[in-house]
Amino acid sequence: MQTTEILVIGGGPAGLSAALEAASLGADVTVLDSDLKLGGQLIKQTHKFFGSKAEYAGTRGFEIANFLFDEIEKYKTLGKLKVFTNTTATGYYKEDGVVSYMVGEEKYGRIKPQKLVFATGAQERLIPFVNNDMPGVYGAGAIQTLMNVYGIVPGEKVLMIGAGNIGLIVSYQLMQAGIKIAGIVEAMPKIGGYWVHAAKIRRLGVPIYLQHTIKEALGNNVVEGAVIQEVNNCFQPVGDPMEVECDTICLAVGLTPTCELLWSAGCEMKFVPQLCGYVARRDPMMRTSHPDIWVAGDAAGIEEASAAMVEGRIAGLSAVASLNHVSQETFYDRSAEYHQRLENLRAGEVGEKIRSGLSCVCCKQWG
Amino acid sequence: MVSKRVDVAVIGGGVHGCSTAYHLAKKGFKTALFERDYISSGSSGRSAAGLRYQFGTEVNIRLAQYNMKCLKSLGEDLHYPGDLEYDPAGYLWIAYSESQLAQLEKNVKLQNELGTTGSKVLTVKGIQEVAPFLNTEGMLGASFNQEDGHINPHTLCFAYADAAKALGVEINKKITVTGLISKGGQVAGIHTNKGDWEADAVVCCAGAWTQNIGRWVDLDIPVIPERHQILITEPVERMKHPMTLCLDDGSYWKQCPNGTFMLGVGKEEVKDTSFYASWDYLEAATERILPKMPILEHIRVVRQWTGPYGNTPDFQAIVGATPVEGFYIDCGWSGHGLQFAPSVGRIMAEIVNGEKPFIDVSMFRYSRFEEGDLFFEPACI
Amino acid sequence: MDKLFNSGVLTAERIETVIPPRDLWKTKKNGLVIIECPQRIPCNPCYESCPTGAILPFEDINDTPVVDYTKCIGCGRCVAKCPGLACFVADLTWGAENEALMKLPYEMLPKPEPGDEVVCLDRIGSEVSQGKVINITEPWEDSTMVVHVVVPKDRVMDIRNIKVVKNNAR
Amino acid sequence: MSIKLIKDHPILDFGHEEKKMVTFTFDNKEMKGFEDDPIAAALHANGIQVYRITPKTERPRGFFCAIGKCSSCFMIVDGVPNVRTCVTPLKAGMKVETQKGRGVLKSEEGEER
Repeated sequence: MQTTEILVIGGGPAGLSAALEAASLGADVTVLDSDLKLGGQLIKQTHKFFGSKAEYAGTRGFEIANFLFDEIEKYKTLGKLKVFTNTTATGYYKEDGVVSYMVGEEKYGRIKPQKLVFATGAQERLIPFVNNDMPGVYGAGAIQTLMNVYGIVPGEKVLMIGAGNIGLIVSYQLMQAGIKIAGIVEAMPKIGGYWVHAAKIRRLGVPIYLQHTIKEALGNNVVEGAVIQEVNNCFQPVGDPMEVECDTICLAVGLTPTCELLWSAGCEMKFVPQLCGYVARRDPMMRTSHPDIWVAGDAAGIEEASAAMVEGRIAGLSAVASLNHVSQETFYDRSAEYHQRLENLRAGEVGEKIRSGLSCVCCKQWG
Repeated sequence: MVSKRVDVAVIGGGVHGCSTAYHLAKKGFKTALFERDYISSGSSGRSAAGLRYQFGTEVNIRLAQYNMKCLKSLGEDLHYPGDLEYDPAGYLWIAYSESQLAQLEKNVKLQNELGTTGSKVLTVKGIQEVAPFLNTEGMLGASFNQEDGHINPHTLCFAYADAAKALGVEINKKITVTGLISKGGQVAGIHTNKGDWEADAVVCCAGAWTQNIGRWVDLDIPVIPERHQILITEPVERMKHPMTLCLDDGSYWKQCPNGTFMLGVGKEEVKDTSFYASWDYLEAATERILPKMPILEHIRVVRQWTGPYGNTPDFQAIVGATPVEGFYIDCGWSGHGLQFAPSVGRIMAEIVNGEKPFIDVSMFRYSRFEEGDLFFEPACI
Repeated sequence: MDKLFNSGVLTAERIETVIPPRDLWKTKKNGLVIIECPQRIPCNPCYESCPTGAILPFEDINDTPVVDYTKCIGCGRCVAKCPGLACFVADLTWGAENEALMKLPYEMLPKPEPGDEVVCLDRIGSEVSQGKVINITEPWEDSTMVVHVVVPKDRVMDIRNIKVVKNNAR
Repeated sequence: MSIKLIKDHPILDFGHEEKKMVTFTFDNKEMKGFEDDPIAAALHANGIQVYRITPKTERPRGFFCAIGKCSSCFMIVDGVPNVRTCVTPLKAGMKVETQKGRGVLKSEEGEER
């Protein structure tokens, strides 16, 4: 059976950061990623990131991914890091300490790590409306994959559902790809994403329908239009429904952490609405109640990629430290730096939700 | 805290607890049911969900006849709006040795004598007819009954729980029973983490968790938890394939109504109520089943779960009163209990009501272990 | 009004707060920056990109930017760096009495070329006026353009975007 | 049918010219797509949006999550049902079929039972 010192599940911003941190400290690291390409959501982001210099602020997401890939290549060459794409971790067997995985669609394997970092990311939420399963109703991540990774036109005219950061950013990206936006529908009386992202898309002439929701996707086999509806503060319909011309409906109604492996590992889990679903309880070093398992990124609670990268660093650092590969000085220096960065990222009003969510799941240390 | 009062408290929101509560309410008892988690969260919802006539002891066969009759139309009878997914795809017990075949023949003979005419012994050619995808190499024969089958264990529990609720039963979910109230040597209610309930009788339907409850009244109930696991594959179109059980290695597999295959295997397992699955089991089950049904080679396993059996020394249930007055038990079903909910729920209500059970279950008495009067069920894995 | 602001459009009283000091602005060659960043978010590339220290250091990365207009040289480096495309430069000294030069961020296709007549758009994408492109720069060589457009002077607080109309579009 | 690609982009260069174009079939119709792109993406570029028909209610399903999690894009690929086409790379000569219902298991000899 394959073995590794540290197994990182998920090769997105959090997972790659964890792997790089661990490899930089001399650990033998293996990364599994279910996608065909490494980089998770980062490779789909054409906008410049927020945050500070340490989180590559002002740099486009896909370029940040390229920086990480360069470093990954370096450690691969040194023989410290192995990366497997198109490889889905299918289970964690607690009593055997074994992770099973599937390569492609049919080949199975398993690996026995000493320490594990679960950076499994998130998955798209769905909202109920008539015909929400119809082809042409796509998740925002899927649309980004089609147009920004593979350069394929996802549709001619898109109705965006949700004005959080993802809805706003993907609308902007669609326009960059030359695709029309029929409008952005948001049930709340206020956009949920950064105000500046909304301003960018508004000055392109895109309407944002606040306090509106989608009622129905129209069409026979594929989307040929949509019906939207104004709602009041209690989400009750106001006035007549309105038909919108579009051939694609993009759902950007939030994400929820991918946590199946954490459950099967028996990690203590908690439902935290502010973090968008079930998340593992963890100490400040991102260690879960299972002493060999760490969590990082969206799997630990939905947040920006910049925070995910720092969490990955912390998890990687702590996992290697548990193998006694790190001097105390390095550990404390790096740990202090990373925690300061996280604190800065979460300090403002937009970090309030995250802060209150984290206060529900973070413990000072495991007893 | 002011304690509440009911006639009967039922411990356990599995299928036996729900059915017992339903039948008690039908007799007019003010009943409350207590479940630590959600309805069907224990072994019921984790079971292989099999229904069958094919047992090897008289009491089980007689109970099974009643069970099978009830289960066929249970959804309608209980006015349950959901789908119980009752599916008579058949049960095929395979023998790989003369002694196994002899036991199957004996079982079938007894079933036939007691009026279950659908059970029969098959030759290898007969096996190929009812289960064309099997590799019959090494098989000597089998017993088969086309009316045996499958039911959805969750909706089965919900149907009983909803029917009980409609008759006024208090269904308490997410409440943990923490002790039994004893008064003058008899059980007079329960303690829970949400207060006390006084009751004239307590019926324990806690399955593999029964032993802990017995200890509160100094009973050593010989129900030993044992982990069992199940694998589920991706769904594929229905194929002609009955539930198949192999007496040589305890492997069993069937296709559920939604198209998924369910796979399991008899194996030395840990003796506790843990819910964790093991890689060994995945390997053992697939290694043993694939040669017997090669077409499953490329099907993908998508889930694996665990639910404990509550085993007794003779793999037979313990049903009825106990030496502690007011304390009744229905446990120890050793892995085949789900399907007995219709008959045994009714019998528990009859026993609590002081009636003679409609089927004699004295063989299942608690005192048989002390008396050394064990009787083994040959048809179980 | 709040509903408009809540959808990402800067409105009346808030616009007042981002206007550079008028006296200085009127005479400052190359123009001054207007930063429309009313929400506290963890972001500071404008500060990092400023070559003259006109954008003051952030005590907390979530602070909204504060500009020392005496130091601003209207270079447009922040215009191209800001992830929110929230910085704009307006040079009131440029050209004729009724003209001004705006330096606007641009990341769309088609790309304008010097000499192009473009349509100037306001904060909700409505047409305000015609404008003439005189220069396009790419300060960070990262595909974010800064388009220099001549606009009517009295509309500098309305114009925030351009629409490039190519007659020979593919 | 022409393939719907994003030809010009202000930020990204997809390198479509350097990628290898291969031929595959969808329900026996010949189509072209880039090698190693996800099958689902190649189909979408060819204007195909319906990938399977659900078993019970017979509703059309297509692309949805693109990360191999939602089961919306299951198709029959080279005879194997329930293939997650959003994360399965396209190869030359692949036989891609709309999956109607649950898909059928085949024996080693390839015969359907």
